[in-house]
Amino acid sequence: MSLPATQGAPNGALMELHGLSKRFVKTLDLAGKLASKLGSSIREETVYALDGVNMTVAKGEVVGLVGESGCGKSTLGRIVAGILEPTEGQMYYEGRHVATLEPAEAKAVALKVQMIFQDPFASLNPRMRVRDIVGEAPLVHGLVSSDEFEGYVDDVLGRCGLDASYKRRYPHQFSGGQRQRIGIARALAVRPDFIVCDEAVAALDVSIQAQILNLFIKLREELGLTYLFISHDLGVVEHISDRVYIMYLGRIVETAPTEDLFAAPNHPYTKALLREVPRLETRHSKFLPIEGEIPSPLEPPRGCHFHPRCPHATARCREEVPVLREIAPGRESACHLNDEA
Amino acid sequence: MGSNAPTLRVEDLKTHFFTKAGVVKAVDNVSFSVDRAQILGLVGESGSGKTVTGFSILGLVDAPGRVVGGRIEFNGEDIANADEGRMQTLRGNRIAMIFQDPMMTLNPVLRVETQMMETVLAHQKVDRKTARQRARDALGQVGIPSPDERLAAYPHQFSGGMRQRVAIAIALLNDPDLIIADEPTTALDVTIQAQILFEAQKLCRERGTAMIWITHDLAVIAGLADKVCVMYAGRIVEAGAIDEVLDHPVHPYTRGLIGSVPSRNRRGVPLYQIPGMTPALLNLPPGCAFRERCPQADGACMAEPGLSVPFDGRAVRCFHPHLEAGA
Amino acid sequence: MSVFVIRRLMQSIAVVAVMSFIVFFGIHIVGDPVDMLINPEADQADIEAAMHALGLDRPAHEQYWYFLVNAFKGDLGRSFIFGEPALQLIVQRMPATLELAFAALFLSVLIGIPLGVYSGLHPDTLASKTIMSGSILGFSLPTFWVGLMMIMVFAVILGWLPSTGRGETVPLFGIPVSFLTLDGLSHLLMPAVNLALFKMSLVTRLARAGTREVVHQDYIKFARAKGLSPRRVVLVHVLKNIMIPVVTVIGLEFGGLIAFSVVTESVFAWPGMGKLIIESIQNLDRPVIVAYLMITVLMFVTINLVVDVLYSVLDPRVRLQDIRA
Amino acid sequence: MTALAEQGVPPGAPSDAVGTDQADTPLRRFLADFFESRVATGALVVLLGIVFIAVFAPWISPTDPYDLATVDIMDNRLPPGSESYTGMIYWLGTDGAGRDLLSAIFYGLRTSLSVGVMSGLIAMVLGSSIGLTAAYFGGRTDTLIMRVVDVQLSFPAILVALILLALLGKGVDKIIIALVAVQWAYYARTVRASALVERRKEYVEAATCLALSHRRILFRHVLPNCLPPLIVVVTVQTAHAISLEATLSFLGIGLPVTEPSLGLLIANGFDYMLSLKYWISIFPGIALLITIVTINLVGDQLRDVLNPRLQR
Amino acid sequence: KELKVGLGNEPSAIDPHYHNLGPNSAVASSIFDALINQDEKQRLMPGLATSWKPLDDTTWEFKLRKGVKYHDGSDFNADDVLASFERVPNVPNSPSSFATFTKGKTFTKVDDYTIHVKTAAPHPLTPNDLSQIWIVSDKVAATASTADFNSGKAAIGTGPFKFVEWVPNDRLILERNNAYWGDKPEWTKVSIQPIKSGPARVAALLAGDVDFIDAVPTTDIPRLKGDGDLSLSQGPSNRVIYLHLDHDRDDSPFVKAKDGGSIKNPLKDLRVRKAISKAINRDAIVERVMEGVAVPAGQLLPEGFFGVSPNLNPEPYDPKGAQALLAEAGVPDGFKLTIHGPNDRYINDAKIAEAIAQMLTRIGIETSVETLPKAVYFKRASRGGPDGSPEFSFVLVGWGAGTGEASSPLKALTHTYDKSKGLGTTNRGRYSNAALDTIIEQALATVDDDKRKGLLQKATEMAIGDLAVIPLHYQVNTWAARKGIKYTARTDERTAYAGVHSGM
Ligand SMILES: Nc1ncnc2c1ncn2[C@@H]1O[C@H](COP(=O)(O)OP(=O)(O)OP(=O)(O)O)[C@@H](O)[C@H]1O
Ligand SMILES: Nc1ncnc2c1ncn2[C@@H]1O[C@H](COP(=O)(O)OP(=O)(O)OP(=O)(O)O)[C@@H](O)[C@H]1O
Ligand SMILES: [Mg+2]
Ligand SMILES: [Mg+2]
Repeated sequence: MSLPATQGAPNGALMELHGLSKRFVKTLDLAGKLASKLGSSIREETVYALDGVNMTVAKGEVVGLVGESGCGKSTLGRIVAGILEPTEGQMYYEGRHVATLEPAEAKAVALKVQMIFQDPFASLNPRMRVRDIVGEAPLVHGLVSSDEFEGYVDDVLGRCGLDASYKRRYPHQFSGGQRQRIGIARALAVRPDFIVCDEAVAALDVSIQAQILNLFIKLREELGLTYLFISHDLGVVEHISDRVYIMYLGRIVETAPTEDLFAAPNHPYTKALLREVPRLETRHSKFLPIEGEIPSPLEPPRGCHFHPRCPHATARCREEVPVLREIAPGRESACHLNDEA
Repeated sequence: MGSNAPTLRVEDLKTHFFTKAGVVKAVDNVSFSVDRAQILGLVGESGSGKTVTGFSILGLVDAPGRVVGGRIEFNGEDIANADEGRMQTLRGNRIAMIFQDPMMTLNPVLRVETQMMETVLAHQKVDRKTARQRARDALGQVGIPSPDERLAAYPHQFSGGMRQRVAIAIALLNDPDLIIADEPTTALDVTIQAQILFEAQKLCRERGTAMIWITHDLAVIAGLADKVCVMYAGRIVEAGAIDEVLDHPVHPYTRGLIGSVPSRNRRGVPLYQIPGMTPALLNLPPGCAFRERCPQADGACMAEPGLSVPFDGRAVRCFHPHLEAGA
Repeated sequence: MSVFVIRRLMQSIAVVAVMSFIVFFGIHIVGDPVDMLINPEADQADIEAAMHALGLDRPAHEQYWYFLVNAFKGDLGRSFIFGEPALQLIVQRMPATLELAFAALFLSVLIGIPLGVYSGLHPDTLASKTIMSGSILGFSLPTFWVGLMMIMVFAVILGWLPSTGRGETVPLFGIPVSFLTLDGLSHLLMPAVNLALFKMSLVTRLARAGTREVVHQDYIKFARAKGLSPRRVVLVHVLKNIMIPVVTVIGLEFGGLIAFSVVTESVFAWPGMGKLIIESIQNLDRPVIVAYLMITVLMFVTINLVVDVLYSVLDPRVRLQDIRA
Repeated sequence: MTALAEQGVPPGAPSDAVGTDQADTPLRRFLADFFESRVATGALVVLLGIVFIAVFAPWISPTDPYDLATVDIMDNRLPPGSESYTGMIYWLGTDGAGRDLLSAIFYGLRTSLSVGVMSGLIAMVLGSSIGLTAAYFGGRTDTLIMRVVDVQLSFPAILVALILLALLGKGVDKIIIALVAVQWAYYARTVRASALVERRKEYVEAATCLALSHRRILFRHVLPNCLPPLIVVVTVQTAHAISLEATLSFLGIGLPVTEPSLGLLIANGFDYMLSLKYWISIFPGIALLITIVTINLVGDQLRDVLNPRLQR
Repeated sequence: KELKVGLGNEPSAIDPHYHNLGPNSAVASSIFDALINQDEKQRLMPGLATSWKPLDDTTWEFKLRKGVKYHDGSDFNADDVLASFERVPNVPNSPSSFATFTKGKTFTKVDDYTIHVKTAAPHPLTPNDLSQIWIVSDKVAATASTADFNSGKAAIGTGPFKFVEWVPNDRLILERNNAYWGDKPEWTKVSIQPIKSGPARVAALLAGDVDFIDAVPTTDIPRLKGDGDLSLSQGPSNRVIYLHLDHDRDDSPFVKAKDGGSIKNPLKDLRVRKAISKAINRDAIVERVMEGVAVPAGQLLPEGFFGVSPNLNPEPYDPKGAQALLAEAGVPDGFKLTIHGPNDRYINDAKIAEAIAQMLTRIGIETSVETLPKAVYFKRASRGGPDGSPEFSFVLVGWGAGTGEASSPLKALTHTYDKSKGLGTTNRGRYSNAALDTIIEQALATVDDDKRKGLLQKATEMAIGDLAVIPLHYQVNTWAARKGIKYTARTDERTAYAGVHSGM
């Protein structure tokens, strides 16, 4: 499978994000406000989960999103899937500004974007039968009539590699891999175009992971789906994506077609990240880790978020936020070093 | 100890869980050995018995589980049948263990200091000051900045990576001969994982500690271990030097496993997939546990294959090993 | 800390306001204390005179207002019956109730925690099953019934313990207490056990549930893997963790202990606040009821405060300012 | 299986050890777990017996103890096994008013249980709607409701009930009101707590993503998952309510004398205790004890079975 | 010698002028004296006054006892008496004042040991009234507050016992007044412990924690009687338990037709009242409910009290006759009725109400029972209805004659309700009979004892004849003690420690 990476042409884009930010604010209650008036050190806490993210996903493309834990991947995924509202920024679906859509249209768009979750246990309602988990939404939204219902559910389940005879069962009667298939069937049942996979294989064993990854690839071919594939496993992302976004502390630091990125990473963070991925091929390696850990999103560092861990950091990196700019066709990176070169 | 004797030798270890529903043979005839300064990788999918193997060595298998057979020789001493008092003096002292989830391994209500010092005081007749000094040094060794201040902190004030380092530091406190690391990096980010692997490797080499590194990630083992044992359904199906096993796997399961790891050489191509899923260990039918999923399975597989030694230093448990020409 | 204190203050003010309001007007609707107080021979003029003297002839809202104004000055009114400041009446009886409640608390912790930890560590032994059945009984038996049976058995039939009353008291820091003398202690024993029974079961079950949960935690296994002695594992690692829920619940239930002493005190004729409140309710002695409620609220607030502080001490993960309830 | 495997479609074989097919609904699993404990099963059987007695008391009681025309003061305080002058045998004796104790206990059970169950149910419906509302709307509404709950919970039930009953007067309805007033908050808190947990679970996000309505998510997805803790609270609170009613009756506020609950029977009988007419107090006491103990035992097992943390 | 006592009721204060309440007077009677003391049958006995007599219809002369000393050693004289009477109406916060007894009287000192009392109208009960008022010294009366009495500072009387300590709810300690002018009590120390719950009180006696208890629950009496280590003292009280019926309203709220519809109040019909009285088996109540510890009542005070009629007997049980009377009155099938009663006021009050309901139901008057705590009951029974009228139709109540003679119940219960005159104050049935009113008022103003006795007897016969109230029984009070301790039961229910004797 080697679809060429789509350039961020606005026309061809299925999903476009502009300057998307998300802040989680922990507000103070009355007592807290009083206390802070009285001079207590208590303040509102703001988590800067996403900070001005731009992203373009073309139709039929698989876009990988990689980053360390807590950097905001899931938040981005949730916003794209319509579960969370962004604090700032716009989201365009097929060129239409999602926030301004009429309710009916908004609903249609919402159904077109579906999500598959990490935890195969928590993401299925334990008190519903598989049949209802998968069939509820299509029935409620009138995508199928009640006579077609059973057949439709069987069909979707079959497509995801599940035997239709299990549809009267409850989630606890399935293994992790099977549950993940149910989750996929649930998403597919409303005939989406765009699927956000948030760590969809992270909780699975290698052999099962391979099965699910294969299923994703198969479905994409059969249904022409578009994926936003969120993972911290670079190997998996490399395997499945056409293009990759690297995220660090709420910001995109680099994006490039997969092969280019893995062949020649540009951003120091990407470089470090790639260097550290253990590979089957490397034996008796000398691990040379980057120092430090991802800082708290409560108080992100000024300037370039990566500067405290970056071996090349300069005074400028400490003050000025680097913007994501094109460094080669189809490649963008947010690093001041690129200016100097 | 004789320099040729391995630090740990496990022979035909059997650990079973006697549950109401039946007997779970979580570890069944497992044998391996680790030498000084050697890192043994123990890989296998979830539920294959890796953790239970580790706990069996430490004598920490809880009811309804029990070590029902086999020998565990530690520095020449059989500890499979040692009494609790003896085990207590070995645990945390000569044999240390690191657990998978760094968020859960430290007691949330005790200071790091307490948790470290008690480990020293449990095994050595030193005063509290010395114990504290040791704790401080150990924290420094695993690369925790300003260890003096961090000693007084509580675990929740550390990030996951830091906590895992504390756990490693605790394991190092009494300078053990063997460290059993049970998936210590699975819950961590790659960047942090690299840091931990770096520390582990350094310590093992510098101190000559033997180490068993349990993981389900072949790639981690690839970079770290000297030897590897692949477990499947409570049994070791293939063992050998790391390069040998990874480059020339002979057991169908090992081959499948390696094939299903995404690799840059096969981008976008469907991965090899082992059909079906790991069998439940409860009342496992006799015969090769892998035969249901094995493309080579035939009537012979209804019997249980022994751990054969097809060629030097390697072992495989299969009636139809994939023996390449020249091997 | 300051947020926490402010939050607590606001809450308690709200509780006091609501409670005093309800009680004030509720009692007003129910009846006239005058009928309780007045001699039956008295005529209408006497009744009216008495009502006037007690201020009961004024409209309820006006009475409430006076009450509020006085309450701000620290005067909660005088008992209709005893003619003494309600506050003083309560404060006089408080040591007895507190002594009883603390004794009960002490017993329930002293007995409940070891039992609970034991049965949590060995859930399948006969002893542990016996403990659990016992705790169900302790949970189920109505306090008053147990009290009666205890008097029957230990005082009347066996004659080992005095049946009622408080016995000899000696002052400790100016507060009369009975646990320092043999006589006092023998009087204290039965009521304390009676009152403790329910809480003891509760503590046992909490400790058991806590232990069962904690022993399966990785950090316990890790502690064992460090080669610690089982003693240390249980006494330090397990115990400190289960103390978190136990302390919280005990703290919150301490209020209940004081409240439930109403029952125990009436069974054992223990001269505490519980008896006072029951009688005040029966006699519609409004100032005492309201004052009692305000004092209990104050006590609860204090207890909760202590519990929360303890909580944050026991569990370093908790920040005081995040505690809301 | 191998055939399927070859097609590259892995067989959707049932997971670990689940051999039985469709039979394994949550309900059946729950029942199987529940009946694992012999004590709890026994308790449930006894409890069902008690409920049967309570429900059918008018048909199975030898006499109607609430009908004053048939209760004769001349028959009072008769020891167990006595014969009335109409030739009827009082197996458990009679109480201070001349009621046949066996019948009185049957009817008393009826009253006690219905007080417990009614107050439990009403409080549950009320409390859980409030709790669900709080969890759903969040923000100010939530804060306000939960503060009210805190206030309610910070005040001991017995005091609130005492004062309320002093205000309301006597009667089954009054006592139910009082019990509901002291109990609703437990339900509200429980439901809110579990609703908040459930609401954060991924299956709710999935439902949101499927553009299902909030109402549907709340009632079809969240609420059913909040039920297990609720059921436990119901049993515990019902047992509490029965015990509390008995205590209130003992303290002299609660039910009318002519229609005694178990608590009132005990309290009345207590007057006769020292004169060694033990049966008047002991038998209702035992009935009360068995009732509360069995409810608690059943509740205990429910807690174990329904507690996800203890679930294997 | 120490006497340990368990008491059912506790005083609300030691101040003898603070609260006109049984337990208070009981305690006060041990510490203080009145001018006239009442003996165990409430007969007037010389107290601080050695003699008294009416000088004319409105003037009484009291001669005071000489040589009496207060507990603090000071002397008693007429100034103290005047000061005490002066203090009575002026006790702050008094919930129920003794001023009832001093009202309309003016006191003058003739000399140090003689006083004159003038009443506004002829008032034969003046000595009875003054027997209720305890005398304190003039310095105490002038300055002491209720709290001073409670703390003991001012609790200085002339009585047989000295106050030592009072811890409310816990204990009251008295010690012997060795300088007492009368018979000195046997006990050097009396410690009194309040034990409200009846069974607990009995248990305390059985367990030997106390030597002596009052208000023994009727249910325990047979058991205690059979106990060789204990002795009982019993005697009828001045308290009658009676039923009051709605004589006033045509549509009485708690009287309904059998079908639940309204009905013209049948209780106004004497035949119906008679039927009710006949339907009640007083002997059964006494036997079965009161354990034999009560006396069936045919009038308002038991035999032996002043003004009691020798012609009245308890109505015999006659259900047949009752039904006949109902038929005669035009309600052969009976009707529906609710009986209201307290449940924490009189001995076995709720059980009595229940028994009566059984009996009435059996003659066709379907009766339901509602018992209430006294806190709620009395207000509603007296003035819970519209415009302060009595709320209920059929109530169970009791009346204790504090004066120890028949005018007390007659004027309060059977005289027409008259707020301004202060008569019929407790007439909760609003019974009204002009002829009866006249006789009562006449009796109240007749100072001549013989004449008054006749009037009271006549009034009683009239009231009972018309069933203004239906008497049930007189309470019998029981005290129990360790064997060897004897007490003479008092009709006024008081426990007077001077009256407790050890046989040894
Ligand atoms: N509802 C919320 N309220 C407050 N903070 C939140 C919320 N959701 C996420 N965050 C914070 O936002 C940041 C980004 O979270 P997010 O879940 O998107 O990270 P992630 O990259 O998906 O991490 P992981 O790999 O661990 O899943 C984190 O610091 C997280 O704590
Ligand atoms: N207490 C127990 N009772 C019954 N069976 C148990 C118990 N503990 C472990 N087992 C069984 O033993 C087998 C091996 O478990 P183990 O924890 O060693 O697996 P693992 O290889 O460490 O898996 P993972 O990668 O998930 O940690 C599992 O199949 C498990 O079901
Ligand atoms: Mg995430
Ligand atoms: Mg494991």
